[in-house]
Amino acid sequence: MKKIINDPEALVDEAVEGLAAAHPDLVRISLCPRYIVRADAPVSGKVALLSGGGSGHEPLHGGFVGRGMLAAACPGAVFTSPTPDQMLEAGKAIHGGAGIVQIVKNYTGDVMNFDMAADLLRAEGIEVENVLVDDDVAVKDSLYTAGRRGVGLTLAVEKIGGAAAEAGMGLAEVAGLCRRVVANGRSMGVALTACTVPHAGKPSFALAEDEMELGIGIHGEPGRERVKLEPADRIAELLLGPIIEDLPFERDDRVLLFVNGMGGTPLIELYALYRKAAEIAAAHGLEVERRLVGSYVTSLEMAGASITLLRLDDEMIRLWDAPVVTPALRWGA
Amino acid sequence: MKKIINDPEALVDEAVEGLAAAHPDLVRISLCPRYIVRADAPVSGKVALLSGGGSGHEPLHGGFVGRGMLAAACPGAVFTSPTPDQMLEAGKAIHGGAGIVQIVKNYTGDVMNFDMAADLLRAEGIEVENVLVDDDVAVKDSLYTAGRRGVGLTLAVEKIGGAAAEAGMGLAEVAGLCRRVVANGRSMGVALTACTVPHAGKPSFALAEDEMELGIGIHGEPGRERVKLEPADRIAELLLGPIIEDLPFERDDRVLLFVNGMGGTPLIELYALYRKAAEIAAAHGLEVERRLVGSYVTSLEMAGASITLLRLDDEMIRLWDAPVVTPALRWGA
Amino acid sequence: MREALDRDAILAWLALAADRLEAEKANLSELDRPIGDGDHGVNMARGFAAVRAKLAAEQPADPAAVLKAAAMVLLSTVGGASGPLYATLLLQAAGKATGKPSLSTADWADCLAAGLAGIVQRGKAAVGDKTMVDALDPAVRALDARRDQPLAAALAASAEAAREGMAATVPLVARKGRASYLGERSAGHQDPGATSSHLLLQALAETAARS
Amino acid sequence: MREALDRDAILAWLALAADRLEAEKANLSELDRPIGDGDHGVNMARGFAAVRAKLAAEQPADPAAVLKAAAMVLLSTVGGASGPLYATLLLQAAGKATGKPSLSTADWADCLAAGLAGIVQRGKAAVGDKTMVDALDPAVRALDARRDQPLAAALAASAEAAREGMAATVPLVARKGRASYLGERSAGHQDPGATSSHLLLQALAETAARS
Ligand SMILES: Nc1ncnc2c1ncn2[C@@H]1O[C@H](COP(=O)(O)OP(=O)(O)O)[C@@H](O)[C@H]1O
Ligand SMILES: Nc1ncnc2c1ncn2[C@@H]1O[C@H](COP(=O)(O)OP(=O)(O)O)[C@@H](O)[C@H]1O
Ligand SMILES: [Mg+2]
Ligand SMILES: [Mg+2]
Ligand SMILES: [Mg+2]
Ligand SMILES: [Mg+2]
Repeated sequence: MKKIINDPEALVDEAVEGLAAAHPDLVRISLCPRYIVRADAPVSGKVALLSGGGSGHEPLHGGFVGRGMLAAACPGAVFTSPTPDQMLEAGKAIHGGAGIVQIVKNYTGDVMNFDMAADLLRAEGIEVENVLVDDDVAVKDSLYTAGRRGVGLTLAVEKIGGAAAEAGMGLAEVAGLCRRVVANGRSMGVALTACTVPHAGKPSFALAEDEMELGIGIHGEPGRERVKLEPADRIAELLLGPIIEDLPFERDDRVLLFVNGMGGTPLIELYALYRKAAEIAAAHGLEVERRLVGSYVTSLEMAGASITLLRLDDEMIRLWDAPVVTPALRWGA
Repeated sequence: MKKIINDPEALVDEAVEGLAAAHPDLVRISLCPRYIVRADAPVSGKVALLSGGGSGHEPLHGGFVGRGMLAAACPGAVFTSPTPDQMLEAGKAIHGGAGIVQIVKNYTGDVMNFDMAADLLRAEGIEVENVLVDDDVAVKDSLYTAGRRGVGLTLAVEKIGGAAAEAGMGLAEVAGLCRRVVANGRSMGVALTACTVPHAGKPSFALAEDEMELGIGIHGEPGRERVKLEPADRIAELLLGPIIEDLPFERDDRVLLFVNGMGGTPLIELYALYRKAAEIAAAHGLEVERRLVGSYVTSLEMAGASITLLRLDDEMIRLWDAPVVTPALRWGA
Repeated sequence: MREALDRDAILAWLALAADRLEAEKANLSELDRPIGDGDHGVNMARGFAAVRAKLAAEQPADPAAVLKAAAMVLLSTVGGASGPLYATLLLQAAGKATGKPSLSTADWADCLAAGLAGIVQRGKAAVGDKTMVDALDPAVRALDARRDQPLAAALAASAEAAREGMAATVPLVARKGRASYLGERSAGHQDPGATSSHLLLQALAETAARS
Repeated sequence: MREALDRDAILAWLALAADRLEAEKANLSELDRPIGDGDHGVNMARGFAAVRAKLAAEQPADPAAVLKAAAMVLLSTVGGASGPLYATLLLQAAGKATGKPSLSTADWADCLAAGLAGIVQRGKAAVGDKTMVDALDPAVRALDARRDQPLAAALAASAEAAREGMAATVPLVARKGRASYLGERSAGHQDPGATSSHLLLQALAETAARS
């Protein structure tokens, strides 16, 4: 896979510098340790949302830093969780006196590093709540796995949790709300091509021209099963079916339907996929109250898509609609 | 190239239906003839911007329909200009009594079809101004070519022209302003991979692992020259150099710097590219007043990027900053 | 062997052209890939399939009506550069055919000449620019030189002239259309539009040759 | 042949480990590709290169100080799952080493045991879950059984035990870490972390064997 890149080791720092250069009004950055904070941080008296994870999922998380969403994001190396020192410094930079909620995607590495970071922040006298996002139904949540992975739903947790923090809700309330979003959301993804980690130089797995990988994560990990490439409408069924069953979503549930691109799939295909996904949701009696289509939680240049369904309540809808001003997600202001 | 797709012939209609389903608050559509109009069209007393072109460049143009930008977009088949009957019906649907400005990317097919559309609309008693966008410096503008192609700058013409129309400016003023944007903007692109037209089924050209195509258009046409793949920083120089020379841009010019992805290149690479582009602009004494980074004027799943530079004046800046509420571009409201 | 082109002959021609374009779809698009955007065959096949459907639905009265109806369908279904151009060709031809129940060799020579003039006026291409004009222009001249000959022979000659003009586009450097963006690199490829023009005139010649 | 691990021996070990990880970088990442995310080698090489640089800059006083300094560097440079885990290993080992100018076989057996305990506490992995624990656990037991033997021989035995544990991960189905997402499909691949654990203990054995 060819990339627009200098030294692979420098890619993440260069992208973070580019983000700062492109959005001076929205974000500030530090390179050692590496973090991105909203330009007006710390916002005193308000809870601050901190997230992060391996790089390669852009715009997640750095593109979601700004008013109404994340106060800080800590980008690790590509597909590698950030380290505790990053969260410690970012946390100090954004703490406004009302505590910090760490949004953590459920991967062993992320969990361990954010746990250690929470210990370090508490040692600084900062109250910290960790929220684990584990929405990927492709992974069975059992004693025999590291648990479900955190994927597309992360965006909704950060948007709704960020709006709650902006609205002045307390630490426990914001964390509780984020956990409610996690409890009501499910996702599943498919890959048509693998992606290539820059420093690795070759694809993380190989797919034949007529194959697709069902139930992939967002780190180029292989998925749940390899199947024949199917038409878009069938792919929508293969993704939404398990999602709806898992929660389960039921008739008259009001939902957010989020069709997400993995990075290499163009918008024209995502909208065609959304069309069928909305049709299926309607056929199940779900009321699609809010929608999002685009490449927001990606896996480098991987071709593929994921679908996220979130059961909404009035409070979530109000907070989803609240103003957000970030590099990648913006409305209401 | 593998795609999330049903019948290639149905892709464009399905994507347009998906767009409508995903943004019912912003747009309305028609399928025969095929067009997308802002939900509140016609806006009486205001000039209406109409654009369109081959599909496969999403979010251009359909994603830019809405308040403060396009009143209508007419999507043709993939990489094939729309037909006059589409513009005729879309034009009738958006005409608010103050005339229509057609934004036309300079390709023989688009020019001919929009010219015929203008004749048909005038026959309906509607005043029409056509604005040709031809910003691609990769093509020499001479008697021996069809003239420079319209590429990335189109977004700026539609944003600034749309804001002018929203502000109530007259037909001649809006068209004049659009032409001023065209006169002050230049672009150039590079491809790392070719793209595959769905119904064609195979890539439009072949690039070796160590090659890139410099000066490509947005229809999978081959570019100006095939060169060795270069690092991101060098690519920024290869694109910006000819752009700056061509206008030419001069010290203290205030500019919009737009780094655009071709569809298959992830955001992390685009931001790394932006970083160097901004550095080069500064080194030339240009004042980067406004910025945009993302995949907005694409070529299906092609990996690559383009850079657009627009010399701004106070009026353009005010109109660029004006509220825009469309599926793909949104701020200020 | 037909003596003149009546309504049914024009209908038969357009139907045969639709078949041939469907059969040649991939090849025409293939020609358009290296020097264009790879869609010419698809555009033409889509358009003529629509023409066939339209003409099957409503049976126009005379040659002019058939040509005009076909032109309007092409205009709204082909798109690209070739759509307006071929629509213009048929529209101008229809103009010349107006009022005539059937077209003699000389009549058709005038129709085709008018069609070519329309294309040149809209597209501003000259012979040698590596466009459909390079196939149409010699065809028009061949036909004009045979105004008084039997239809089938004259049309065969004009199709042959188009074939030569088509082949002659290979070495040319394009000055119009997408291919012109390639400059020198456009040489060495046969122009797709010239190829479809020959296909259309070849189909007409064959139609006339049939009894 | 060293009798005990003094400060210089620990420094020499970590330096050798950095070399070996740099040399094995591609292979370790390659192991991580089919059942993980293909970055283990890069993560480890990056971390230990930083450890080497750090220890070259400031020369800590004793084994405990060296181990602690290395742990903090790994914590902030490796990331992923292996970063906190190896950091914990060295941190716990440092705790046991505190106050000792040099470590006997028995001392090191206690250090490594404490380190493993820390990893298990943080990662909740049991033997057989296809993780680094499968290499470290047998190494700890081999060492404990040789508390009174000469250092070099004991470390060689523990490295060998780690090698066997590493090899034994191949048929296992992963229950922890990314590989667990694959379920049955994780069988048939050697665990990258178990492999890097063996590499580290092998480097220590070689360090001790050198005079
Ligand atoms: N200005 C022009 N005059 C005459 N013919 C032209 C002109 N521009 C393009 N063509 C013809 O159109 C053909 C391309 O048609 P097509 O591929 O369907 O449209 P597009 O180039 O818009 O994709 C070219 O091969 C050429 O013969
Ligand atoms: N819960 C755990 N306990 C012990 N070791 C683990 C655990 N999870 C993962 N590991 C080890 O970490 C290794 C992967 O490390 P690495 O690839 O650097 O991190 P990541 O999986 O975050 O990319 C695995 O091969 C395994 O040996
Ligand atoms: Mg990793
Ligand atoms: Mg075309
Ligand atoms: Mg074409
Ligand atoms: Mg890994």
